[in-house]
Amino acid sequence: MNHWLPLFIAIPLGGAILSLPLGKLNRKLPPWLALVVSLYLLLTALLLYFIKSPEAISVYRIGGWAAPLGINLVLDGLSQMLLLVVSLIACLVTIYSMVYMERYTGKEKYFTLYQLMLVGMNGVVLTGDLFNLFVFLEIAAISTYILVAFGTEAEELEAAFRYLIIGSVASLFILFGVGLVFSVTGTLNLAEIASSFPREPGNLRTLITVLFLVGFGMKAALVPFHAWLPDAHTAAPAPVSATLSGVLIKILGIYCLIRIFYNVLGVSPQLLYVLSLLGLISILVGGGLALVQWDFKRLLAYSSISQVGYILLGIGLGTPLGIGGGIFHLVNHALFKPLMFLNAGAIETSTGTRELKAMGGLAKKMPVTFITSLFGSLSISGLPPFNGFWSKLFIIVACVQAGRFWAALIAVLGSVLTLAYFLKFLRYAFFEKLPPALEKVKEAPGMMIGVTVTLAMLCLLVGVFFPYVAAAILNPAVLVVLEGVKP
Amino acid sequence: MSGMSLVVKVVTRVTAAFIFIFGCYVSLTGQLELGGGFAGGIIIAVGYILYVLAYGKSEAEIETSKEGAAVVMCLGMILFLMLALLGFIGGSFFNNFLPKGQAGEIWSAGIIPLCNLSIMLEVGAGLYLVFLNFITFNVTVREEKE
Amino acid sequence: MFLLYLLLLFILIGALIAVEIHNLLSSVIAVGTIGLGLCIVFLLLGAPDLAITQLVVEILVLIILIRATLASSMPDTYKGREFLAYAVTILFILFFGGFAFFAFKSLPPFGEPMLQLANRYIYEGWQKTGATNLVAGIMLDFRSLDMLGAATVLFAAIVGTLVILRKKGRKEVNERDEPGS
Amino acid sequence: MIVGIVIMEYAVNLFLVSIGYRWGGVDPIIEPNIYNLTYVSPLPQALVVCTIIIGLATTILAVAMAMRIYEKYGTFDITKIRKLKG
Repeated sequence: MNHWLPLFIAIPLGGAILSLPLGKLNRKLPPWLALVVSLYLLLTALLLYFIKSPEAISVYRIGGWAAPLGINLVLDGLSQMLLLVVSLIACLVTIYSMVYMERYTGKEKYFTLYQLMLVGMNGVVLTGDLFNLFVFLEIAAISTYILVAFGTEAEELEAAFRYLIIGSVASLFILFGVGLVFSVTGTLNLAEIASSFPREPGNLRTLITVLFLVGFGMKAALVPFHAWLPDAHTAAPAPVSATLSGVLIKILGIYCLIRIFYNVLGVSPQLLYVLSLLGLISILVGGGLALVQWDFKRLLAYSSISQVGYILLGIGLGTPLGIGGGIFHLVNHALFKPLMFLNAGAIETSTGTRELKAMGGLAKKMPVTFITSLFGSLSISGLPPFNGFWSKLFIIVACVQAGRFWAALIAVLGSVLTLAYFLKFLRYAFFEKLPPALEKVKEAPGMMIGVTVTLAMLCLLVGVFFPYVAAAILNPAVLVVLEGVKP
Repeated sequence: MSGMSLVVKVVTRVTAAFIFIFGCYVSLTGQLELGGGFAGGIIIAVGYILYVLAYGKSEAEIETSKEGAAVVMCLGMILFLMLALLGFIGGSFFNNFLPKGQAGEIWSAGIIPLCNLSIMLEVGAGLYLVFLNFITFNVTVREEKE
Repeated sequence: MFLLYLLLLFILIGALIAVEIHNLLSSVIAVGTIGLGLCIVFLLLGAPDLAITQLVVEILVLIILIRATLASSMPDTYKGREFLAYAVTILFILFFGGFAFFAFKSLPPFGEPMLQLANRYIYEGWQKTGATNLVAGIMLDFRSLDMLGAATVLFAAIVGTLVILRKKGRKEVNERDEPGS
Repeated sequence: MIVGIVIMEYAVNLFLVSIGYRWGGVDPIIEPNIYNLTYVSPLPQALVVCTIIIGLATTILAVAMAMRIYEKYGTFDITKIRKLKG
């Protein structure tokens, strides 16, 4: 069972490389190859839950070398949960892009890059080595820059270029931090750093903390560093923005923050305070800016910033309930935000526009998309019985328990903002009067509909069967994070 | 694009061979002395670039060499991955499954020379491919402007 | 040691020129001097492996950069940055530098690194891998996953240039079977 | 026309800054390996080879994007530049 771990990296990499020559032979092959790869990943990620207790930590030694000499792959509750989420979203998005990407040239290259992105994310989640984490982070980041620019129109190129600049600056911050950590501890293995890194506060520790915070904050698009995200999300093809918002910024940003601060360097109360403060600012700014957008992909992008703020707020509280809520919100956001982006892609495919003002009355023309959008919006706004309700409830209750009433108040306010801008989205897109230009609009193709319906059902099911999900998937992950908060 | 003057061509003919040999040498003796697949691959790519710049190539030739370079690049990458997977079958991912040999000889260090070889193929062909793309892209831009 | 500081100064001046100069081509050439200076610094620090990699990478980057610069035929227009931006930049550098200066005091001093892991590599490495070049042994045997990762990054970037320099990004409307734009 | 060039130049400047910064960022990793009694520590060198390669990858990608942007803004209508707002 341990032997499955490197395959999470090797299989998508093999798929990515094979896609190029196969695409030359037959243009139909690469999508199916990508589908097989992502189905395999999903199945193994699910099977891991049945053959291994999620609390147990399994370690795989690359090349048979023991920890400080070689690189380890480590699987614990948190990484297991994220593997499942990543594979699920990747599988659904692959099915969706088989239809959606018809409008672009160079389809096989798209699938190559998509699988390279998967390699990067799986590697980041699995690795137990600081420098290796950086390398995988770069794989994921570089393939994302290209995917954002996939249409090679001026707008997309500019967004991708901005993303590239900000992303490489962030990478340099992280690399600088990695170098500092290495020169202090003399090792790169995460577990060894955790035991030998000096616990007492000092200038060096502060510097390293700030470097990692800024670097991963840029990758996660927290508010002072969020400038790239709306452009990139708007410009990218819909499946890419779904992955970008659903899993990528969380893996590259939030997961790395959690892993490095909670499990390796150790957290201090000041750091927790800063994290939750950043979360609050993100909630407010993201929500407020989303309210004034008329381009619906851009609206969704700002909404992403706001929801990432919730995750960070929950994690920054440092209490079991808060961390549970934060991580649960991470999973939920990985379900409903891709749903919304894929719906947006479906609408864009059918109507050919992204302007909210130019559409309306689509509820009759695209009934399935309307229902799934309704599900997604209600879920993201935190209405029962959908999954978003539980996680937001947890975060707010945890705020109150921790005695931060103003934080709870802002969280509630953010929730209201979320509801407001999604009502705006629903109203202008689906109700109102049908503009004459859109008389001939048809429902999106069947495969795209199937994917969105699946995601919407998942949102509902996770909300209804919440206790089982929490027991099976969430608790082991929360336990891992809580390790770091213990004094 | 056309080639350069006769002097450049003659000098290139002599030096390009040396560059190729040096690139192969650097990558294949990576386990003994300095160098390795990356450096060797880039040296080989630079050698090809020099050759192309000196002699010039027609559009059609560029297209065919693009195809070839892409295939070689994928081949190198697959070889690297296959080495890792062979080690995986023999025990663990990237297991050094070949005999280690006497340190200091050409055939020593197990899979390291093979890894270097595959990286050399990937990097050399890939960067040559990138260069060819830059050339052809420039041509199209100029045509659009005129 | 003196030579090292001289070279570092040289690199610093090169970097300043590269950022501040108006002509794009000169700027690219200044980048080249930085890279070559860095190559010699690596050599002085006892890292010939790095030096050779840096050298060839620098040559390739220069070829590509000059290619791009010549192709885009950029005039020398330069819009000066505003004073405020300069002030903020300098303040930030001063603040960050001062902070880093104090932080670096608690690092192990230059030339006396933490050696327990390095010694294990040095004493056991070549026997276990059979490679006399320790760097190659570490790159491709102990930490081969890093190397696979780096090769993959390069692979991604190469595919990326192919994607970005495609002649046409989207298909025409009549090439698709779906309705819409 | 001028606006497009300024954007391009701005971008390339930033990009050069990022190159310049990268070497600064790499240097601390190399520091620990000087003047060891017998050998320098080989581990940081192995890491820096990886970072050099990653830097090369980022650079070629950035150049490709910059050229494409230049092509778009050099030949297309200038009033459409800066479509994206922060």
